[in-house]
Amino acid sequence: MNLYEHEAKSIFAQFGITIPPGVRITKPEDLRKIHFGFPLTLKCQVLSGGRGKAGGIKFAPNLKEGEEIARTLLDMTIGGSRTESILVEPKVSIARELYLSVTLDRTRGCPIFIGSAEGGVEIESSGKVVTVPIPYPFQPYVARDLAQRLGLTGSLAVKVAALACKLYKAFETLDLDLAEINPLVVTTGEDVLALDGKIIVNDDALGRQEQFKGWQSKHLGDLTERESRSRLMGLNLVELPGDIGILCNGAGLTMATMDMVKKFGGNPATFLDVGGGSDQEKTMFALEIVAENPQVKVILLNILGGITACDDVAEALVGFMKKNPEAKLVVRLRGNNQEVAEEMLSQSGLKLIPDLQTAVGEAIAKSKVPTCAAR
Amino acid sequence: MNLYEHEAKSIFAQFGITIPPGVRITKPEDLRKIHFGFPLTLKCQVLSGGRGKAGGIKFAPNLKEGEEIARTLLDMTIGGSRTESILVEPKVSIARELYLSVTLDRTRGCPIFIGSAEGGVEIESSGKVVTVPIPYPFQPYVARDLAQRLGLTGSLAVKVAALACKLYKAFETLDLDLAEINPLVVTTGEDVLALDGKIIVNDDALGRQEQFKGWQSKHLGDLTERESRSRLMGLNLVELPGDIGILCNGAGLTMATMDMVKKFGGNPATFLDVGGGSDQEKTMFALEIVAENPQVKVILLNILGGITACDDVAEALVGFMKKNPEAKLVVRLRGNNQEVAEEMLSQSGLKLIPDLQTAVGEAIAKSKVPTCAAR
Amino acid sequence: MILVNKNTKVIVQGITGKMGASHTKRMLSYGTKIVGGVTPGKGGETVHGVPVYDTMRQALAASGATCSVIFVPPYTTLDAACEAVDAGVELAVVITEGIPPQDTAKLVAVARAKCVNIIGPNCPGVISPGETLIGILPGVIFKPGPVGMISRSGTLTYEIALVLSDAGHGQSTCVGVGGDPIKGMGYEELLSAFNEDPATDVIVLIGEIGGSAEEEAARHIKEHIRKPVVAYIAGQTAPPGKRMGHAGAIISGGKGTAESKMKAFTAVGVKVATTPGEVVEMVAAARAQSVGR
Amino acid sequence: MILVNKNTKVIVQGITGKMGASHTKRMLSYGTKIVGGVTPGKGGETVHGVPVYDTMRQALAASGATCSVIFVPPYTTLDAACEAVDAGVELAVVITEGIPPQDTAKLVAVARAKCVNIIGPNCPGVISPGETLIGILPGVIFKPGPVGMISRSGTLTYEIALVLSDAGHGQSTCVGVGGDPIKGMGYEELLSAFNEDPATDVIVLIGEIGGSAEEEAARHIKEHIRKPVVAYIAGQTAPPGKRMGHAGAIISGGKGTAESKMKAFTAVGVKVATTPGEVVEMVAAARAQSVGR
Repeated sequence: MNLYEHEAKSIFAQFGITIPPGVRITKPEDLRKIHFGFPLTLKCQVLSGGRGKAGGIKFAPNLKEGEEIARTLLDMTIGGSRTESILVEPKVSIARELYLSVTLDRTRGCPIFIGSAEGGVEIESSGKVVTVPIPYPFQPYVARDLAQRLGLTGSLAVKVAALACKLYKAFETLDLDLAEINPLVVTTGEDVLALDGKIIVNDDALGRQEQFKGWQSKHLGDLTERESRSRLMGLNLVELPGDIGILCNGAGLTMATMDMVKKFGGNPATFLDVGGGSDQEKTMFALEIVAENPQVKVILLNILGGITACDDVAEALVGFMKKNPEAKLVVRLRGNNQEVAEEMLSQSGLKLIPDLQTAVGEAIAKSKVPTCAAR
Repeated sequence: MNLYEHEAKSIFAQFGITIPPGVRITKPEDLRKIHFGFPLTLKCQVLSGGRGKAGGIKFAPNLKEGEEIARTLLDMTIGGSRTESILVEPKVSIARELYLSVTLDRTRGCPIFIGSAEGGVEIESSGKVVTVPIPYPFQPYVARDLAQRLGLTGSLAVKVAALACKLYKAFETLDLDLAEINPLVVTTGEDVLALDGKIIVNDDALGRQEQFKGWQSKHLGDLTERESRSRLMGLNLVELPGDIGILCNGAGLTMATMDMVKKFGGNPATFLDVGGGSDQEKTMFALEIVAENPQVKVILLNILGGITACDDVAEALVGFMKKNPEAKLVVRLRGNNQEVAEEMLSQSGLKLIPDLQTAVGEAIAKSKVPTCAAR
Repeated sequence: MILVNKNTKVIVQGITGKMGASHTKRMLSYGTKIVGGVTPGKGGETVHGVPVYDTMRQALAASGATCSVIFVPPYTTLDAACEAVDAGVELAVVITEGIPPQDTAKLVAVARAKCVNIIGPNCPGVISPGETLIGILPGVIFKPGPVGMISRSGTLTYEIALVLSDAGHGQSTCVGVGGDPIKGMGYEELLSAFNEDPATDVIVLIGEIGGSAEEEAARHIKEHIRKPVVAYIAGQTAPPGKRMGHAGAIISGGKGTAESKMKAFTAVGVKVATTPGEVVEMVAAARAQSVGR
Repeated sequence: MILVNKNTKVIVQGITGKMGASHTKRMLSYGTKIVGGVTPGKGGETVHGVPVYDTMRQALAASGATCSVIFVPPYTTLDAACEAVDAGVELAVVITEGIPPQDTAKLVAVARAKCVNIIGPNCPGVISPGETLIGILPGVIFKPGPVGMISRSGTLTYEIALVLSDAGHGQSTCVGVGGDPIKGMGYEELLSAFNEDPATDVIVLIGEIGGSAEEEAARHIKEHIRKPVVAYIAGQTAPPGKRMGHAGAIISGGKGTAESKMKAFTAVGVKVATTPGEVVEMVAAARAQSVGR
């Protein structure tokens, strides 16, 4: 779950990291109540990246222009994510910018600090990136090692190390996937503060992080309406520009099915993993949400029974066909109780195709039939 | 730092461990405001052990007898520790008693759970004691292992394990030397609760445990007035029944000096470790506090200079002799600047004895001189 | 075969749960030596004839098991797996999905310090066909043979095993390493194990988008692996920035694409299939060649 | 000699502090190879000519040191010592007093997992007379010779070394293990090290009341130690229930008395002295006898 900048900053503050003073506004007029003195920085609160390049950060020299800017910013949508509010901050006198984050490193299998002596830029493109693996349990020396590797010395090294300890503490305590400060600013007064930040909370940990209870529905970001609904049902739906709705059990199998559809000339309209169990309600929901998409000409269902019982899936299919007699379905089912499923499906006029490649071929063929005939 | 039972219990509650309802009273009349219904348990709040045997726990069948009992209990002193207050609790319907504690194990070098399926007794004398070392970092399975080794099963095992996790959490979070529940009671309703408890906070951790800020002076327990004053000055004084006041630098050397005094026929009156540094003020304080003790006929100062500079010690001695010209001092000093010290001392009429055994002999001889002549 | 065989004694952690119990039954019917189960507070019960213990220490002491398969809920998995490690298993197979990855990182640190192998989490488990099945894989799909399989996916593994088995290419051992970004055993140690395994002639590696494990595996193959490897990467058509089901399956910042992984494999001489059918063809060719040698 | 010799390269952690700086000077003048110091934020400075680094990783990389001596404040000692362990020292000598014992327990767990030796905390350090001095012991008291010393005490060690040196019984190595209840190296591993050390003929063990380490050492001596051991226990007249200076020096629940420890040693043939003077006599006797053999 991505957080808005202002949320990330309040978490930083909660863990003792200095942030600039700031006020969140949702109407241009709110600007009149802010007494930081101009110029002010106005920042779109969106869940996507690339905000700066998209023009989501502006400097207001005075109130009149500020209100104008605020109006524009509040209307923006960046990377599919609508502006939720504007964060207004006074300008900070910057002596130096750094980059600092904590995230998990797949290769090492542990959290790492990522730092750069150059902040404010795309970290991937900076040549001065330093990574330091964080042993378990954490001790502050790791943060000092980071500061030293960044080339920092003296009291600045000590301050940055202390801040990095706090950032790690937030990362661990709140089950974050990413805790990023960019830029980490050294002011002309040698204070270090988080001028901008990004926090991603681990989705699997939401059930134990009381602090984020109920946040998920407001942080779906650039998901489509159907993707959002699926997410809240615990299903992973990704909508794509094609016309073949793909439903499978298992992420790898779903991707492989998509890949085959594409390879043999079709165009996937959905990636939808219905998961491991044979929950009829979930399967039904999945079929309905794919069918809802007006782009979808044909649904390719590919279930390889391991845990999943084919007859349970068949029952969901029979129910779905009753409600949607015009839907075009290609069904690949294989696994437990396959014969029972075949019998059940045949009564609904559905053929059970045991071979994946054959099913993919059939789905592509059906998708090529002109739309008027398909529905 | 030993805590009173009522303090230990409020810490248990703070960490989610169930305790019986209870009210602390300091006057017999306070009993009238308690509405638990009789009979009530009245328990002396003292810092020493052996309270039960000493008659510090009584059951009051009604208000009249209760007030009488309270009056008696409030006047008690057990093991040198005066009753601070009385903890009043309703009687609990006990199905079973267990013992549970967390402490540090010297041999293994790690914390351990100690448990017994028999509570309420002297744990040392129970044959059913189980110890389980606690690996770092802690995981709850260790507590389940303890419950299983205690022979507990089913939901009781689960409840006791959960409680043990909380006890460990308190132990680690608050830097305790001991977190003990005795008895841990299983009620007839199968609740588990801490009927009595003992907590010792590690003295060296007091500086980082905000919760106990300022507690030390109220928790000196059975220390004598001079021992308490020394403790608050950061000096370790133990008063003994003899007449030779012993001051040394280093715990081992102080004990060894005591042992030699005793071996050669003398009687130590104090164990006083003045520590490693050559702090004149501290040495002065140490000399004064030993001299204050009317039992002390002669002071044996034994300083082996490593870090300690002999001349600094000598300066303190010269100052002390000026203020206390009648004090009998035997000075063994050896180490850095020994010659300078010797010179300084001779001007105060003090002889510097470099050999310990000789100094011990001299101190004993002086202690045998009849008191009237010695002062 | 690697890691497990018909003599491997297994404890099921979370055996009294719905999933634990049903898969215990499946594993038993496959022939797996399930010698005990653990559920705190349920010690003394039995599940499909298997004795249940309160703790792993008890279970191992009573059974001599060296392996654990874990079906406990995600937030208690770290605890359960650390218990298995501390009790002395050699291998813990973590089936549970949805474990916060920082918990997994902690588990990996604890297990590494004690030299215990972890498979998973969020994985289908491991099977040595005809010998033992530890996890939730459908046993009937797998046949004994000389193909070693390593996969980040569950059902896709079944799909490929199915077509391989149908074409007469049985498997020595199949290991599902799981779809999470942080995990126990990875490609490299398993590739090396198959490389040393006399029962394995060809290795099939089933990867997917996200991370750089496949690129690292390619380097490892170049340096250390002599046996032929066939790779398949799922997600060739996945859009960037979207999590494709698995927590680990995401292309971010231009990194972790199927293209990059396929290129890395091709560059070190690993055959890369684009469909399950091609995996079969490439395995057949590799086996024919290795017989020819 | 054991543990350290004239080639041991040492880093001083907390070198810019008052105690760190003054003992660096003393150690240097003894001839100890102090090759660097560490104080966060003070990298680039020098203390008595010794270069100061910000981190242990830097200090070790620059100097090739294998040993660290720690003078940092008690609440930051766990951090500093873990840094030393992680950076790769073989031995860390923790002088700091007043460390909460749970911190020490954590340090011991971390160090054990990496097979790093810890001496202390709350200890005077270690000296191999004429070779190197690591800690705060007064070098002038110690003379080279064949007596190995292990002690829970500081100044008492100096007292006994003094009378031994005066009587011509120099020392191979003296190790102050520290007065805390939880500590790094203990009697048993050091007894074994002296037992294997060709430069050591007699071992002097200086114990005190509290705990059961001496009783365990007696068992260890019986089973593993061939060289003569002379023991001395401080606190023969200490009252029960009172902490005698050291955190670890307390008789509680009737356990940890000097009597019990002396009895345990006597029972396994270890000579037990009751005064420092007797230690000298017993060492002399043991040396005479070993020459006779």
